[in-house]
Amino acid sequence: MQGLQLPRERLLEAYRLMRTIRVFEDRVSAEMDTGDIPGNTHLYAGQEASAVGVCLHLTDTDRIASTHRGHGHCIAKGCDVDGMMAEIFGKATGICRGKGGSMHIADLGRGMLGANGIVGGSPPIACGAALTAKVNRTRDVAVAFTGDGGVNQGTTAESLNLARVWMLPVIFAVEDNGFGEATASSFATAGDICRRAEGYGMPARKVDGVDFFAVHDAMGEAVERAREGGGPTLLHIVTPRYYGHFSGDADTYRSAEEKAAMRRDQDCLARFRTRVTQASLLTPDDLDAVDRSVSAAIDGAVLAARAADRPALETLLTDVYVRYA
Amino acid sequence: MQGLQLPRERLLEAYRLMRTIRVFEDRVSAEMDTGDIPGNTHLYAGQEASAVGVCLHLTDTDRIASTHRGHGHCIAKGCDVDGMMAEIFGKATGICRGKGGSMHIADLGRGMLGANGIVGGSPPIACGAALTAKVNRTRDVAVAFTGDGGVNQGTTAESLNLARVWMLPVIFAVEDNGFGEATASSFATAGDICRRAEGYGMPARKVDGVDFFAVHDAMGEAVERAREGGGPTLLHIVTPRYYGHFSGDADTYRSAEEKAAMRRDQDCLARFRTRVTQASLLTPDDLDAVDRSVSAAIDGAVLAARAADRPALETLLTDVYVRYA
Amino acid sequence: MPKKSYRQALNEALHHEMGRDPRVVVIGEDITGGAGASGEQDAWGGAFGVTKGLLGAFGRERVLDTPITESAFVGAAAGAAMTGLRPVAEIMFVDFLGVCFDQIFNQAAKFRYMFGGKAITPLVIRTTYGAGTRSASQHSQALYPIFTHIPGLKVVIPSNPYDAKGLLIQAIRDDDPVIFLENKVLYDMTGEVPDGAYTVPFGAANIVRDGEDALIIALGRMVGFAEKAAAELAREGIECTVLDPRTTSPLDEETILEMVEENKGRVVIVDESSPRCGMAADIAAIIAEKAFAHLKAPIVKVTPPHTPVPYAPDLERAYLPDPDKIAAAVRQVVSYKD
Amino acid sequence: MPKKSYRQALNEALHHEMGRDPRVVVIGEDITGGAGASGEQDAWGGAFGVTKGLLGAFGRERVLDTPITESAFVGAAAGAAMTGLRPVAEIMFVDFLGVCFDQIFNQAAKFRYMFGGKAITPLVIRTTYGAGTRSASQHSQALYPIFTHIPGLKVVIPSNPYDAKGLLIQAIRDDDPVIFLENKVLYDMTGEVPDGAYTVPFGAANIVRDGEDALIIALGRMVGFAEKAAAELAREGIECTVLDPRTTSPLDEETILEMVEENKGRVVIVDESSPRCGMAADIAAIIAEKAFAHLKAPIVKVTPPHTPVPYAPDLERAYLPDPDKIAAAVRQVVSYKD
Ligand SMILES: Cc1ncc(C[n+]2csc(CCOP(=O)(O)OP(=O)(O)O)c2C)c(N)n1
Ligand SMILES: Cc1ncc(C[n+]2csc(CCOP(=O)(O)OP(=O)(O)O)c2C)c(N)n1
Ligand SMILES: [Mg+2]
Ligand SMILES: [Mg+2]
Repeated sequence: MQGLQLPRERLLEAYRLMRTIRVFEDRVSAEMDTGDIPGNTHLYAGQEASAVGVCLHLTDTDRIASTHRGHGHCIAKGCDVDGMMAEIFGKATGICRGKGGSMHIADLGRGMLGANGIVGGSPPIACGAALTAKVNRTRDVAVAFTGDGGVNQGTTAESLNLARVWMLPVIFAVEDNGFGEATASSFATAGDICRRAEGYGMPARKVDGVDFFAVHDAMGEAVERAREGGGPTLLHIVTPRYYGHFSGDADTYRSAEEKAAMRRDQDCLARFRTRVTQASLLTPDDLDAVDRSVSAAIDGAVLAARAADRPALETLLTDVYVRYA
Repeated sequence: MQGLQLPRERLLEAYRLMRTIRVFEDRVSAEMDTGDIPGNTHLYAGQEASAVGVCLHLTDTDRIASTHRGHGHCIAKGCDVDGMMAEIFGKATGICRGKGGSMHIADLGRGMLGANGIVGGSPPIACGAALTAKVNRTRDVAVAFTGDGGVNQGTTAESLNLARVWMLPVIFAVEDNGFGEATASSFATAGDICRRAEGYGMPARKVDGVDFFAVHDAMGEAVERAREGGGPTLLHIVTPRYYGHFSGDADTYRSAEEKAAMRRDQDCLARFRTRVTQASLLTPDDLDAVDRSVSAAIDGAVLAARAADRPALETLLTDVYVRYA
Repeated sequence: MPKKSYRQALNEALHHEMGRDPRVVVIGEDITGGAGASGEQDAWGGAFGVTKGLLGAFGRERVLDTPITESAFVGAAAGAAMTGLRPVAEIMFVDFLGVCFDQIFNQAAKFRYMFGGKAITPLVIRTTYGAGTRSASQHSQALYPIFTHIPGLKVVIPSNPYDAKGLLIQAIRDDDPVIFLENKVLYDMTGEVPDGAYTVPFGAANIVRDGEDALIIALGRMVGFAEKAAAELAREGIECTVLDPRTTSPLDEETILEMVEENKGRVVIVDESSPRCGMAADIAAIIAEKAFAHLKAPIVKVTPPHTPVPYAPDLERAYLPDPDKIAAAVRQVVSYKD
Repeated sequence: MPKKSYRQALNEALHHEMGRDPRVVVIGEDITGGAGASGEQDAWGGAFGVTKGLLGAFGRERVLDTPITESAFVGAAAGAAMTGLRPVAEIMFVDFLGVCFDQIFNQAAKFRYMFGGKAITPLVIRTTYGAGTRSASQHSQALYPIFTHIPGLKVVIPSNPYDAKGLLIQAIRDDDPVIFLENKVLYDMTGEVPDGAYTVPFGAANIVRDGEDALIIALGRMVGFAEKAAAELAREGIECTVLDPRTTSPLDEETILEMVEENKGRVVIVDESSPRCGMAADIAAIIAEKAFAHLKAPIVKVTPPHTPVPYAPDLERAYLPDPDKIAAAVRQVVSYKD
């Protein structure tokens, strides 16, 4: 595992990001229950090692295009957590000024091209970002996140082909959390995702998404290939999904045992902790300190979001065009 | 080759259909040059063994969904040649009363669900026909014809997945004539078409589309699997395309040598003749007799089409709805 | 008559028709919910619970969960319709039409015409539309003007539980492709709904309220808003007719034009779709051409602005028409003098 | 000024802008033609020859042939636009919007709004529209009302070579997503076109002919038909203004409303899109609302019927508006008395 050779600062950063996602999502879930979040959310808890394992390889000029379950990708890509929380609360201080909400968080300066309410919406967009990198010869890469459900969408298949035809520096990160809404991927996703990618002529790897280091290693290889002009790669990242599909989903289609076992056996944070402490790379104290600072940061984000102003009514009409005429 | 064991009548029928397609297309090409055909056409010449090898396994209650290059599929599926010619001439006696033209020939009674002007339009429709067969437990099958270009379209990929998930009795006949318009499939179609299908969990076979018997055998296996509830199959059928993409295409993107070699070495009619006469299954006289009767039939079709009435102007407004209200 | 929700009314329509005709099948994402999973089957009964219970009654052969591939399953529904089934496909949000529009407008809508009248395509596409649930730009659109624009499609927008059931049964029995748009906010609306099967015809507008000072034409959720506005205006002595076309294609031009005349040529059209090439413009243009002589004031359209749907609650409220905006528009047309 | 075809005018615009700005790339199916093949490269230069020669001038890095996957490459163009390029993507026929509409209307059109104003999406989608080439139902539609309906898109329909070049340059320099619709029948139309670069602004209608008895508003190929009708009517003593809006979003309402007044409130709108929720209805509704007091006759719309486009030449001719139908409509509005 090359990831284990990461410098201490990077390990701490990885942990901090994963922990931030977990706490952010648990907190959004709790705030949803208060009724004060106006819209709906799809929580990323359980999948943290995927977003962070992937994004830790990226700079601000590398781009990612995300999904409806985008909070984790945003945080891993460096979006401002205060701005995200305010956005989810629909406030003027939100990262999209309250116009987008949970499903449309974006921060172009960070290379985060947007969560996306359309399943399969992101892969073509990521191809476009990769094309920009290629035309401008920047060595930047792009990542298309999609799910085990979204991988079936025609746009994803088209993008695999286009990426290979144009030899784009793009990585398809297929996060397989076992479900598209209430439907199991064992029902809806025929065949084998890696073999599909191979059918489109690109290398593919199946990765244990509970293991940050496994994701990080696989992504490292893919990113290097992309930066060197070697074209696209698909990563099939297998993860749990801790919550129901959306906040409010009773999640009765999974048995209680299955859900308990998932939370017990598939916790990427616990796994990370065990690995780095057993290898004496970080101490429990190091990690506890991160936990504390993350909790404080999320508390602060919620307080700020609650206190923030609502968007001015005039903003309804702005931002439709840069200039209309 | 099991096809070689076909009864004499079936062999003659196969040859008659292939010859009909060839003569029909050569004649349409010539008639296009007169300027009397109002619209455009995409000619199937060169690909006859594919349509006939596939469709000879089918009855009228088996369905096919076709492409913009549909004349061959129509003839192989038993559509009336007079009606087809009249349709291409835009006449009231046309198989679609002059409303559809070359790109929309259909004959539901023959299980021909329509040529299709949209690349990738047909695979979902064929899945639907297969669903009807499955729900009604009829043992009928459906065939989706598509090209090496259309196989990249998202609808095709989605259909492969859906067909496997629902275990539909559908065969994807991908006719790879080396080109999507002026673009070579070596450029536009990444990876390997059979491996794509395998990635979606279905068996696939690459077939020499110049060899009627190879197509017929592969299709036989696929149809049997489908009728027995074994689900979908993909056939990757490699063929030449004798004409340009559309009638009028100067076809300069292929070298003269390539085109000459293609017509010389990849003629499914010549190949068939050699095979059946060498095996003493049919005599040259048998085949010549077919040639003569086919030519007469196509002459008759053109004469009738030219003489036929144009559609009455009132028909502009009919057939939009069964009943509007 | 028993009171039932719009959701339940739709559910009953599906139960009735599936029971009556074995060719009716239901197709969509999570319309049962739980396929392949370890827990409850039929856990969702559709994202909005409309298809709940169909699995138990009719089994997985006729209640078909799908992968997330709208083109494939909507196209398959079209192909199945052309070959003998009568599918009811569900697109979870009308906003998703963009990933499957070809199969709707170039395939299903045109089979009959292109094939010279030989095909019938008894296909129903149920979908949801509308703002008001803070679902933001990609899950709140109306978009039915796009379907109305397409020859070969019928377009239905029920505004209440009674119509929802009757129009859905009508849609399923219809031999043409029908786009059936359910407003998400109306699912919990209750109203009187008979237990048995009945149909509400297409192209027959509903006079929801009778007046003679002004005509308010409204669709879907806007009908309720128009009624509220009319009640408010009645207190001011302005009596409005509220007319619900119920289907936009076919459109009941006859009743609309008659009502224009009966309401002194003063018309407000309320619609939730975007204003440009939208439903309000379409109806206004028809009136302006065919009832020109009766018009006594400019037709005022109450629609959202030409913007995507915003997320923040205040903005979303400002985006949508509401009873106050409607009442203001009516006052404007009523007081117009030339 | 040199005479050039509409096709050549467009080609020059692309040459100019690619030469001027390295961020401009061109993307589409067979826009060179011959990729991967043994013969001539740039054999097609697009299905209609508009992009011919770009390959030689700018190379395969900026002139990008694609597989037949409109969603992928239109979406890629949108993603590239958001990240620094200025792509011009070609959808061969607007009829194919159904396989890639999501990337246009839910993605490109909404980035800026959903993301709170942070994105710019300088994307041009060139496409062809229109009947008249016996291409039947799936290759002859107009469909621009669908784009006009969508907030966030700009919609451009050049009616002549001069405008074609100037509007395309404007579109490429514009920071918003632009749908640019070329009428297939007009490619061979010739007219005066300067050699250098120039822009024609959006939202500025063109007064093609001046009159005062009636206003004919027409778009794209219909402008020429309207001119023919106007010439014919002039011989009868009826002087028409012919107005070409040039862009439907933004729409030059101001000039339209002014011209209604100047033409005695008698208006005919000619459009090739389907009538329901179409362009003629949209413009008629705007006039009926905002120029009500000036209207002296019902606005008559000359459009195709509510049917798909038929194949047979006679039927297709009957389907389309033409100068005779326009002239008849003008006579009707001019003679209208209330
Ligand atoms: C085109 C489209 N179809 C359907 C939906 C509704 N929907 C939202 S999320 C989702 C499930 C996606 O599954 P997957 O890709 O596995 O992602 P996950 O939710 O598991 O993260 C569905 C069907 C949508 N948003 N867009
Ligand atoms: C959605 C769509 N995109 C593009 C086209 C234009 N077009 C017509 S045929 C064709 C090539 C199709 O190639 P292939 O599938 O290999 O079939 P072939 O023509 O070789 O038989 C293209 C691009 C179309 N009709 N539909
Ligand atoms: Mg999933
Ligand atoms: Mg081909």
